[in-house]
Amino acid sequence: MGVTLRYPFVSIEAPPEYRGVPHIDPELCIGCGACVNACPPDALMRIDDLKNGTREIVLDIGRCIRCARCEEVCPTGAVKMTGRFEVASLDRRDHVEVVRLRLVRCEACGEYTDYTERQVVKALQILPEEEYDAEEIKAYSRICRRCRRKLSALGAIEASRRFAP
Amino acid sequence: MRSVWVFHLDTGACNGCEIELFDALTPYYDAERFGVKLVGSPRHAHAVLATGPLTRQSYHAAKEVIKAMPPKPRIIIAIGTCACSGGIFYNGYPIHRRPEDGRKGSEYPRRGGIDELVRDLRDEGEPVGPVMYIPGCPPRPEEILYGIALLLGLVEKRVRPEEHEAAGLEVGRPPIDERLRLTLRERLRHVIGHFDADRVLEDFMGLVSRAKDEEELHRLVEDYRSRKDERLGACMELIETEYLRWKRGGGERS
Amino acid sequence: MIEGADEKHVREVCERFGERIKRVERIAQNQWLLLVDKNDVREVVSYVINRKDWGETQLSTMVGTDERPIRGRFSIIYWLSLNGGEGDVFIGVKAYLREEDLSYPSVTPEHPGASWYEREVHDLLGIEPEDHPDLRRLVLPDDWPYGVYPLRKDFDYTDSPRREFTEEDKYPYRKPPEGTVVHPLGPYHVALDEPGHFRLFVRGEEIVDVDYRLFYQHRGIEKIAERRLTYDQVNFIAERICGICGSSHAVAYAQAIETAGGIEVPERAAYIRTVMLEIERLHSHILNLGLACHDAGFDTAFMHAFRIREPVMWLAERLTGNRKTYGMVLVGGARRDFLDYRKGLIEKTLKRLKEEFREWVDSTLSTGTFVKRCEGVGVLSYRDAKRWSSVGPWARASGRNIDVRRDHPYAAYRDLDFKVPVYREGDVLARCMVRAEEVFESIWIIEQALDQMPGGDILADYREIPARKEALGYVEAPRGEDVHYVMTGDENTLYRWRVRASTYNNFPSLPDALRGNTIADAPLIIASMDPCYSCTERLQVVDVNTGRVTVVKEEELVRGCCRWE
Amino acid sequence: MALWEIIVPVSLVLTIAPILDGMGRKVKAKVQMRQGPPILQTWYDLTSLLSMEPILPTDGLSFRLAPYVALASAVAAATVLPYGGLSPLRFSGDFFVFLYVVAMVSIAYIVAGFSLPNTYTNAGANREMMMVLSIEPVLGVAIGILAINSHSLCLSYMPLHLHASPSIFLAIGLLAYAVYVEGGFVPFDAAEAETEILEGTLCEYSGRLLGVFKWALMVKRFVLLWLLGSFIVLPLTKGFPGWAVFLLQLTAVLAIYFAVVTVEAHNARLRIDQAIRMNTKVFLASLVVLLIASLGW
Amino acid sequence: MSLTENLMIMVMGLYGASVLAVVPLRRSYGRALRIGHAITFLASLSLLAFTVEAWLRGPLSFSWFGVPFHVDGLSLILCLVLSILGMATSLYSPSYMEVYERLGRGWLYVVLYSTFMASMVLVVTVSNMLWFLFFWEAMTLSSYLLIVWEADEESVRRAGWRYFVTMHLASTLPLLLAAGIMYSEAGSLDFSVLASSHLGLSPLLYLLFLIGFGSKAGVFPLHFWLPDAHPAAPSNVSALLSGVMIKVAVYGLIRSTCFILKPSEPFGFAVALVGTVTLTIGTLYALRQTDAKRLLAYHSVGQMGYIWLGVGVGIFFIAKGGSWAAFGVMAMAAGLFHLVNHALFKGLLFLSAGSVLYRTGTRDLNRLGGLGRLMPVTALFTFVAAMSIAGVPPLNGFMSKWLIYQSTFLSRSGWFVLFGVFALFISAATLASFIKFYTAQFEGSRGEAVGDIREVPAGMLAGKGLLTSLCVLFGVLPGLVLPLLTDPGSAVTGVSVRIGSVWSANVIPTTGAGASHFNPLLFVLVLVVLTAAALAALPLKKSSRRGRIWTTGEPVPSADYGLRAMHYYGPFEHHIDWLYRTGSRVADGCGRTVAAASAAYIRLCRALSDACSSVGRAVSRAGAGYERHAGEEFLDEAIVSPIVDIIKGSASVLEDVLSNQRLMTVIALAFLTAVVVILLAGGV
Repeated sequence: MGVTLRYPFVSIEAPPEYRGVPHIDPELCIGCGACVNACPPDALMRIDDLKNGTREIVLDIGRCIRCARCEEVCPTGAVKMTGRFEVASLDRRDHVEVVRLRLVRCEACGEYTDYTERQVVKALQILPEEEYDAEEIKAYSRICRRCRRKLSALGAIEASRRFAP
Repeated sequence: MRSVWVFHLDTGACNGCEIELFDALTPYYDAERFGVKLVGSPRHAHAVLATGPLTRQSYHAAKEVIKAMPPKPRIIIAIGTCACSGGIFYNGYPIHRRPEDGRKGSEYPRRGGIDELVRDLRDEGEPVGPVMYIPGCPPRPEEILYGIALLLGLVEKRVRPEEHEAAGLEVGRPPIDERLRLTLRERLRHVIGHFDADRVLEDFMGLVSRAKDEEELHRLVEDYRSRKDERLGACMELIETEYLRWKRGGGERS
Repeated sequence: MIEGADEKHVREVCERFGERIKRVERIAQNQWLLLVDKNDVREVVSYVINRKDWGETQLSTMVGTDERPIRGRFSIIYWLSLNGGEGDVFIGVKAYLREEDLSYPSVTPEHPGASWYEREVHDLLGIEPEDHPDLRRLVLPDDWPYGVYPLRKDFDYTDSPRREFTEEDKYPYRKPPEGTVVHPLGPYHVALDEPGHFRLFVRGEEIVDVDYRLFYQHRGIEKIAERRLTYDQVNFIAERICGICGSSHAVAYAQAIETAGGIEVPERAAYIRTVMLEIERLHSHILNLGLACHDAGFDTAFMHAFRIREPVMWLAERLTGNRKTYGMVLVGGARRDFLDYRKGLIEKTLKRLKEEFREWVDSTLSTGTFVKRCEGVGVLSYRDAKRWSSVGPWARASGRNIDVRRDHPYAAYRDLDFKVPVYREGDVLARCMVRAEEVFESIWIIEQALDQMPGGDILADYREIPARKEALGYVEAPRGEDVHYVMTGDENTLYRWRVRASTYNNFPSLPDALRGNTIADAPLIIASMDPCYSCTERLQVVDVNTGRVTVVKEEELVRGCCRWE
Repeated sequence: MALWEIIVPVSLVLTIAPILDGMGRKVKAKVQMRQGPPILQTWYDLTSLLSMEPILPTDGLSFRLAPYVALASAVAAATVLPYGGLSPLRFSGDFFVFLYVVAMVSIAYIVAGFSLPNTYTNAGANREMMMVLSIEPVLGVAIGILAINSHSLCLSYMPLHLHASPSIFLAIGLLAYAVYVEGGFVPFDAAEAETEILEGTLCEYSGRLLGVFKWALMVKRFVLLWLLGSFIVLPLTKGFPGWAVFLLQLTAVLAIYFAVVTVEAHNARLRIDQAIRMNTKVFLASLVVLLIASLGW
Repeated sequence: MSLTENLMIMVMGLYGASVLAVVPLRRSYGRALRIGHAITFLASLSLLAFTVEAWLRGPLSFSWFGVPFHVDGLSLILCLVLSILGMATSLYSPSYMEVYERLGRGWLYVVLYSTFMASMVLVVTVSNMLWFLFFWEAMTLSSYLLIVWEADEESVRRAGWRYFVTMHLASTLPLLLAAGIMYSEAGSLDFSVLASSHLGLSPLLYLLFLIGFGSKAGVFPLHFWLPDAHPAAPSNVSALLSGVMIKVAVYGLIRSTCFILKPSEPFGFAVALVGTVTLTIGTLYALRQTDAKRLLAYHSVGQMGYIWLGVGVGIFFIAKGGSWAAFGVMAMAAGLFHLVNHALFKGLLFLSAGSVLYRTGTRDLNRLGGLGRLMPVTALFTFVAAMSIAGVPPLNGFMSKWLIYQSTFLSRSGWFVLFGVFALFISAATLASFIKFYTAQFEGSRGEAVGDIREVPAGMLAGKGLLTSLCVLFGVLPGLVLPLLTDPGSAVTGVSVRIGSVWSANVIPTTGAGASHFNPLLFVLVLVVLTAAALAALPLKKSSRRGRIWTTGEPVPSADYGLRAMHYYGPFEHHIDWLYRTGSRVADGCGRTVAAASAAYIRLCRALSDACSSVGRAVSRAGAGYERHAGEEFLDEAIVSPIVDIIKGSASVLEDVLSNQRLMTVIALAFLTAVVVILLAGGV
């Protein structure tokens, strides 16, 4: 009476509770990098290319310890632990998953900002519209930090001029 | 190849992979089916099963091991995330890294683990065979079996590099308000843990989209509570209350 | 009487030493910190540990800290505990050392169990215990340069300095005694699952003496954690101190923080932790029993042990999402709840396990050849067990009646009923018996815990953890007492984390058990200690000074997007 | 004596020994409730090893030659055994030649083990020698009783001329015990204990040399079992046609091996001193059997 | 005079010539040895010629100067052994004796060597009991002097003294008594007369012979002198002592109890029993030794046991007669075959131990190791010898053991089977011991006593090579010597045994019908072909990669890694510790007995010397400058001082030569004994 499983000659499924290999859903990922911050072994990376205006969220499942912290912190549910575990390979490149997102280009200076287009969309979704002026925020969201600071400074000067005759 | 005699090379692992390795040899998984045999001396081995992030103290001994193996085939099977890339320990001060690999870079695939030793050996002119990477922390015994079967050509490779261009701006919109969803999610994490919280929340959103009005939603929730687990039911009740409170509080004013 | 000495034992110590105890501080319900001059450390520590009428006194841990950024000095604390029904008391004896003069009288001559601790602070911090009989390198790799102390705050963690060495000056092993030769065991010996080098000095088959070099698995996580890991991430690295008893470490760490920060853990979470700890004990004990059989050449029992154990692994996988590193613990509670069907799974698995394991024990113990190999082999006397401060089944098989779960109850153990098996023979067989009985006790504990499990949250909501708070967290891991010491830092981050795994206290006593046996017994004796080198060689000490933001919560995200300058 | 009469049994033992080992592994796996390797696994292992280039720890000639000598000796031992009606190299007194040639496998093992400055190989060699030392008297008594009973020391003659008597059954029991110990089966595998001394002498062998050595040890086990099987089968099959006797011998060897493996699977390895003590006890008991035999029972 | 007789004269003449040739070479150590041994080599060669010639011609008797000689098969076996060992040691010694150059006296060594060899030849050929005893004593004396060659070592002197006293008390004395008894019954001491006078089977005579020859042969419990004495001597002498001298005792045993007396069943049994006990105890003691030569000496005891076992079984069945007579003949031949073989391989082993000693200066196995690379030829020769004594086919040791097993296992007697079982067991113990002997010296890492050394000189190799090749030859072609070996048995019983061809060795007449003869050559061919086939089919490339010794990862200095000789077989030795304890108790008892006896002996001698002191003192006045060394070997001096003085006085030429006091005393003792014997003879 043997108890040996037939695997791998038959395929088997991991139990539904299993924390398998994580996977980033490119449709849902907004590139916020929450998972990157949470990842203990630095299996997730956020690499910004400010020249070409892209952000790469890189997941190396060969470094992943499958703690599911990324899943726990992902605001959009883009990172999910799958039931997959058959990821052995002779080539480490097979273990890399890259999601490339577009960065917002500053409308003021034309440089790329450090957040993605999708982050802006998501932020606007969450924003309690009744408390803010949506249009103003939308406008501001497409301006980089430096320009924003500049704008604020300019605004302050403007205001001081107005109030200090 | 129908016979793989393996020598276990622990380069500083936490023991998790070792135990799963043992598991892979025991009745339920029985790697001996593929001719895998754990041997006591590297002289006998076709392959080493390397685990661990390659600490500096074990580096020298590990080198001795691989040099003691017959020159061919000298297969390296890297088991576990640590052996594949250094794992969570990858840049600690007692971890061996080749000087040029640095300790902070953002290269990918991520470097570290047994690979550092293999490259050192190859530089010394020692023949070293292919390296099979089996990630996991620790990998399940099935994962180990799969890796070995892959090495023996019994199964297909199931993984490939994935690269996605996330060009679209559609980020999806749940049936309930996104802000509410995030708040509920955080609350539920404290009640029932994130794993079940996500599922309960999903179930609830399903009910919301099915329900035409509040009464029907309440009925559906009651129905859910009667069918499901007590804890899940309690959560569902909590969500419903919060949802209704939020809704009545005018959350959906727009 | 010094203020704060509001407990019988602490009072007695204070009365005995009077003025020489400079300050007493009760840092937690059961933890007192006595500040003394560095020259009094040896006397106070040996007084407590050698008090015959205080039963199973124990050197639980010892911490050295580079407190220069805070107080401009180094500090050492010897943590002593009372066990075996004497009271739930931990006494810390603390002293400060100036950077100019880092020497102090070693405790080792009075209590050999302090040997490793002192070698370790010598290695990592450059603290000099005087009159220590053996100050060879313990922790750092052989190719680590002398005079570089990685745990000092001014050591940059990206450094990994080397020195060139030849085989001769690799490590100063002892010379074989007259008429003996070296039988090296490890680092890569099939009976050792993990690297560790034993130099058995043998006369043919007989072991005359033993020298060892361990810490092949020193991964130096303290610096990683200091720079790279955030406060909550430490839970996950704590779990990876050891693949077998990781959960114990995670719980001990979390409890230490909770004690320091005054965080109330929800009751349900305490029960969940308890159940997971016991499940971990189940798999660990069965695993060890199996490996002992394997080392004695009894493969069938080994296979069956693993077969019986496998459902426990499956159970863990279904409860937590992983077979080994459960990832169930966060500071303040647990990460997954026990739903009804999960409880059902536990009950079903345990029922089967109980039957099968009883059968296994019966058939294994009725195998004459196996019993022959275990009986009277590797005897560790009570005296040796005590003088090395041994813990866990290794100590209990030698007659030490200690168990943290009973002596210093934590999690839900206060509410649960269980026996602590103690044997006096001190041989391999006794250790097997202790483990076998503990398996049944664990099953019984889980059954009770499932019955009594209360409702409520599983994760506490907490805010700030005050800075500069010290506390101990302790767990009875499968191999014995795990003690974690924490000192909180500014802004909700750790300043110092000292992990003391159970094997750390057991290991130094191993030579005593090995001497006089044969090389055939050596693997079996080593296995019967159930050593966990990775635990021992763990992360030494983890300091978390600079943490990044833990979880990017939605508010923060909103802030990130919406808060203009 | 034609050449084929030697070549056939030689190739027979060379082929069957690894298969037998494979079967043993399968049986053991079944006892351990697992599927186990294919029956030909040992053959796969062997071919794989034989095709591998070794790595040598020494240039010493004794280390290099030992496996070949071991294999040749084991196979040579096979040539004096009876196979059905065929016994290729039969002559009077060949029992002792058999014994010594089988011992040569051990000698090769021991000399190779001592040829290196390595406590593992040395311990293996040391234990093997002590095992041989302690079992030899038992073997001697068994042979002595068989010789008293059959008035011969010729392997192919003795089984056919045994007279049933209590002592002869006991003698075959002793022979079985001796074969078991000599074969190095658990609990008497101290010399090749993997978890203790890394397979002893074999610890330093690799690739082809290891393959040859392992093969030799398997052949040695096989010829020992064949010897025992012959002493059980041949007396019962007097007058049977040669091929039938041969098949019965084969069956007997298989049956014995399965029994051996089952016993193996249910035991832990004895320490060498325990094994010596056990063998001595059996020897003392065997003296009683010898007494019975010399009284003519 | 026949050719045979001429050859015998030539042998004796050459031995005499060697003495004469070296006496003038007193100042030149090396030349004395070379010339002397060149002549002794020729003597040995002539002895071989004599052996062959005499064997072809059949038994013959002759007499010289009134000393009767009889040469038959039994004598020739010993002559054969003597000639072979003589040749080997003659080749070996000139180089080897360089070790002792500091002691000087090369010429004296040659004189003693020649005397020793010649006396042995004479012992085995003479056919008168009195002359037998005379030569016997000459053999003892010359061997004693050779043993104490390194007399400046306290241990050597002690061992030599022990040997000498034991021989006189336990060997010469019983034999003298036996001679006396026989003379009183038969009125003559001529062997032929004694044999035909049908002496009664007096148990006392058998007992005296058993003790007399047993103590010389070193059988238990009279073996205690041997492990001390053999290692004490120079290795080439050890080779002769172990290789031949103790065999002469076997010759004496067979000669006296089978030819002079009648073979007797109880006596045969006793011999076999003593043999079994001896082989067991001797070898188990040897197992524990870590001194190369001491180990070999204990094995001499053990292997002597084998010979006695074979001879004893032979005597038993020869006495039993009838259909068992042929069986007895073969059993005795088995014992004698082992005698020949033991001479070959034990001689070789002592020469090998000597070679190692020659190069490394030590015989402590714990301090040796790794010599195989440095002294490959010696290693090979030692390996052959070791395997041979361990009885590994196809070497000669196997053949004789094989015969001994057959003669015990096929005896249908529980006792003899038990003896055989012990022989089988001890064969394994011998193997164990010699694996230690070989591997501890030649394998593994270099021992602490091993420096940069090279192979020994060609002469030494030639001597060993001769023995090695014979070890192989007699193993593969036992038929070469078997006819000679069955001769003594046949002569006693009158039953001739068919040996078959020279190729085969079926010598035990068994009921196992249908089995063909054992053809060792064929079997060896099978083995060789199989090995060659394995090597050819699975060749080992010379270019195989080299790796370091596997130390499980952490480097260990190779000097500390690997067992030393003292670690071998620890658990087994521990297991049979009771035996060692009992054995040492017995040996202690014997030692005490000897001590007591020697005290008595000394008193006797002192009385004797007192009696002739007046004469002695008178003469001694003539000899000037004799210095007493009080406190050292006082007894010798007490006994012999008169005679010493005589020599001193009468032969002043020798005075400056024989400057060593102890040597003087010893030579004096020789005279004393000779005088006693001659007096007795005169009385007769």
